[in-house]
Amino acid sequence: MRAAVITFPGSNCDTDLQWALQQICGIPADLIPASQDSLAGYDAVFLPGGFSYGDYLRSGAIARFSPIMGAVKQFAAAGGYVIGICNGFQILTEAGLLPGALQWNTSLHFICAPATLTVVNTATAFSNQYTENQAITLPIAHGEGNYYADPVTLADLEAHHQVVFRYRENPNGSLNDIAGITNRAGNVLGMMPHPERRVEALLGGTDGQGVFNSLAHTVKEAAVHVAG
Amino acid sequence: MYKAKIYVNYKPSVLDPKAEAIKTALTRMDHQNVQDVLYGKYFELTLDGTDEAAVRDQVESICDQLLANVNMETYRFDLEAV
Amino acid sequence: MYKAKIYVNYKPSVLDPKAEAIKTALTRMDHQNVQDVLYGKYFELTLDGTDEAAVRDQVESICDQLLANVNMETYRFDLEAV
Amino acid sequence: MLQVELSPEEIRTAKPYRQWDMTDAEYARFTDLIGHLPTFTEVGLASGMWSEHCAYKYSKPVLRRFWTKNENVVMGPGEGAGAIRIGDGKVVVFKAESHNHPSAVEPYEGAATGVGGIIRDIFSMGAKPIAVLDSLRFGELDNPRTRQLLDQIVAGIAGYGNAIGIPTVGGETAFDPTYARNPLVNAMCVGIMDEDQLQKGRAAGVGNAILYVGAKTGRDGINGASFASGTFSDSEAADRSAVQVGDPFMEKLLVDACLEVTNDHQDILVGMQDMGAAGLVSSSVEMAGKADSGMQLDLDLVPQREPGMTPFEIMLSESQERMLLCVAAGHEDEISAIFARYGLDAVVIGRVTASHQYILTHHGETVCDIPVSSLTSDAPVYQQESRRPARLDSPAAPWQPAITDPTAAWLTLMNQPTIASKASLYGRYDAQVQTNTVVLPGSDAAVLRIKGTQRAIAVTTDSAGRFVYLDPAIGGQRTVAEAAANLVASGAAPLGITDCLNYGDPTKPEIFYELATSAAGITAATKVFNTPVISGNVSLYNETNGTAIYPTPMVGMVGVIDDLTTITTPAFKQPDDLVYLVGE
Ligand SMILES: Nc1ncnc2c1ncn2[C@@H]1O[C@H](COP(=O)(O)OP(=O)(O)O)[C@@H](O)[C@H]1O
Repeated sequence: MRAAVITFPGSNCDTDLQWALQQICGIPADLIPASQDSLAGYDAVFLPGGFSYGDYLRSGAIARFSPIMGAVKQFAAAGGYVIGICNGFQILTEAGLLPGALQWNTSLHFICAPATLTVVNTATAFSNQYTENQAITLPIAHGEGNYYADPVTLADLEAHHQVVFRYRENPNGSLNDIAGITNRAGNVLGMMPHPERRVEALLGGTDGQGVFNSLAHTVKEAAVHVAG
Repeated sequence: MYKAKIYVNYKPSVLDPKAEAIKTALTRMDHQNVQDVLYGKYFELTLDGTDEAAVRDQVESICDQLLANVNMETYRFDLEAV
Repeated sequence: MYKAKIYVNYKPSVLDPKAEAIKTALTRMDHQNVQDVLYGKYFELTLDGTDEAAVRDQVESICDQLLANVNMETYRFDLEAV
Repeated sequence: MLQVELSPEEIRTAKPYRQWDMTDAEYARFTDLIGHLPTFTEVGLASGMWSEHCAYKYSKPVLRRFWTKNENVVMGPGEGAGAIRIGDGKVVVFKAESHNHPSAVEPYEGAATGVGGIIRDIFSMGAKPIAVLDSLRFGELDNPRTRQLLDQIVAGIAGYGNAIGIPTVGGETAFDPTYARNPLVNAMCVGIMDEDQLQKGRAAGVGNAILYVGAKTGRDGINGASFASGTFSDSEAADRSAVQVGDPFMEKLLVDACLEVTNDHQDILVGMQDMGAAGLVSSSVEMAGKADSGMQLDLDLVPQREPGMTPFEIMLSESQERMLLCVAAGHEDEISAIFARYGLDAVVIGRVTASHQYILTHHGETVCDIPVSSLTSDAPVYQQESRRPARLDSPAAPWQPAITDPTAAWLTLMNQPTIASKASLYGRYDAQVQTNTVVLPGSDAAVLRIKGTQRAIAVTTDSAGRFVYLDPAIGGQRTVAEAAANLVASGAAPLGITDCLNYGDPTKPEIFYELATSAAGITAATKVFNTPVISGNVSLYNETNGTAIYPTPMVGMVGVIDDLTTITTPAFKQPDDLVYLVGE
């Protein structure tokens, strides 16, 4: 598996993601500037956390117009795996690759804290290495992580088991305690917590590895099927 | 040349934590007679152009694509020649 | 009952990185004819009251103390009976 | 701000420099140094460069006595930041800075731009910023204005640090009525780099280009340096002309681009400095001064946000997120191209010259032609009178607490904002971005691993204003000792310190005594702990209506842990472990 990590101007978790993928999980990962417009040769694309273009209008609102986003859309449409973490999640909703929107935390404060999540769906490309209803702890670090979708969209998400992670104690006001969702097809994941910050025991734990290892596992299985 | 005055607000069904916070603060500051607070964004764009209909379409698409997130916000604007 | 429509903007001499970012984005999105972007806040307050002058004073003080940061922002408002 | 520029003759009689805190004697000294009656621009530049903020004219005699060198110090005070070896060929680069006055006037932007400024000091050395710490002092929280200050100052630090992607890993917060009108906002930034990449802020080599990079210059914060060197009074509470707005997005691009230049283009980069207090004039003239060069700048080339700015305004503007580079002649385009990739403007605004003159032209006219040294090394330094405050000779009898109900007493203590957990504040800082933070805020010191090595550094900020007020010498020692204890408790060996000296008006003999005596205490302690002072900053005139804050030196200390497995944390680990009380 080979991963692309997109660097938008203002991204600040891009190198953290690359480190977690490459140094810790053994997944080769390249940093791709948002000015580029091709993603040929990659098995998965990561949109990292940070403040793309300063997040000055709304988080992710300007980033979605970067040249690379055309490629990301094509990549997703062709069934490629796309993961948006924190600001990456916000960009994916702004770009229409995931439903809903991320609003200001109800406290109106940026929150940096560990959050305990329940893995509510392990039948996804991003969570198959976790066990059903496993409690995992991942850090959150965001001001706008309060997930909102209109009632119809929300019901639809639930009906199709698109919620992957839920907060055990809702930190930010997210509807249905949502911390991470996929698209209907299941190849695009958005999550506010930072798995890349929780892959080393030295930094407090390894619960985040499951996201990366699940994906590596999925890609490997797919390759075996193709080869077989 | 045209000036567009654009208002972007949360949809009424969306709870706006910032507006709530302002209302709470006003109540604490003894402005109990404030019944309702709406907190939106206001933009003024100055656009080159001579064809009002074309500029209107352009502003519409700028609002729709960039200035508002139509999942949770609505917008309206006035356009005037300047 | 009155409705106050309040506009809060940066003073002209204060750098507004947000407006700059929006302008740059518009240029990249092929809206080169956008000459100028102003990005402000817009509030609507609904206030109980019968004495227009008193409500006007109240809105003035709400703007000055809470809604605008007079170090860097200016505000204006319209008041109408509703 | 004066709109009409007076002629040199008119300046001599109307004395407009007085409103910029320049005295008649200083004006006369400056006139002598430059050999002619100064123009409006020239005297304006002198007022900025000769302010305490830039020239340290009152504090220099004190700072000179700091202990600044040992075998590990690679760069001591005088550059953007100091640097000290940690092993593996790496140095840690750090400095602290105060933004007290701007934060009192406009708390969010004041604190945010304080963080932005100290970060620029670090990457201007070529170091990658890896951590920010703060040190905050407020009045008691029963005052709504204080609550608002606290909320907005914390929001400003968070707003800047979080966005730029440098973790805010530690700090300290305390409350005391003495700071009610003069909150203290000190920020420290720590960076890491290879020793052989260290960069200096100098403009050498005749013909080399002076490159301006980053945000455009506006009328924000004009002559903020002399503003920062003034006191507050009730009548001036609305002094609001010096507000600057921070743009962390721009700064993030600047960090990345400048580090690319320093890492990959050492050969053609001659020097680099950020534009801080007294903006363009201080950065450019200091770069010339350090290299003993002359410089000529064409102000029409300076990117400007507003039309009609005067030379005075252009040179003394404190617009944020700007850097000045000296680049080898002929390589200007190479460097500009790098910045262009980050979406940043880089413009040649002048050249290094053979003379020792500092020459500015504007609209084809020479508006300043004075020796570089008149603004730098020849700035005045005053030996202040020092007088021991009477209170020190008649201390109150020691207070003996009578505790009848220990539970209630304990709860009362824990209820004190100064003692209580600060999690509600530091929880708003992203403390983990860059994934190096091994020990998070809430401990004695923060610990950050250095990727690619087995080492970590530990960092802390400490101050103890009340102690210093009660006994300046011991208070100074204690401040250093507390920082050292915090590091040792984390498993680190202390390496060195930076400081922010927050005091009242130094022209008052009692205040100067506090400053000099507590600094001597710091010096004594730094020798004991082998932690030289490698950088620092002074904030004087922290007074309201003639009353000064407690003398509050803040110490930021950095230590090294050679082996990641020996990091220690404060929490008790297991039942039945023994608890020792060590010391006297
Ligand atoms: N303003 C702050 N910013 C970041 N961290 C802070 C801040 N205030 C306190 N902390 C964290 O909480 C710990 C305890 O804070 P405090 O009680 O103020 O200081 P100390 O116990 O060091 O005297 C600090 O060591 C630091 O990790």
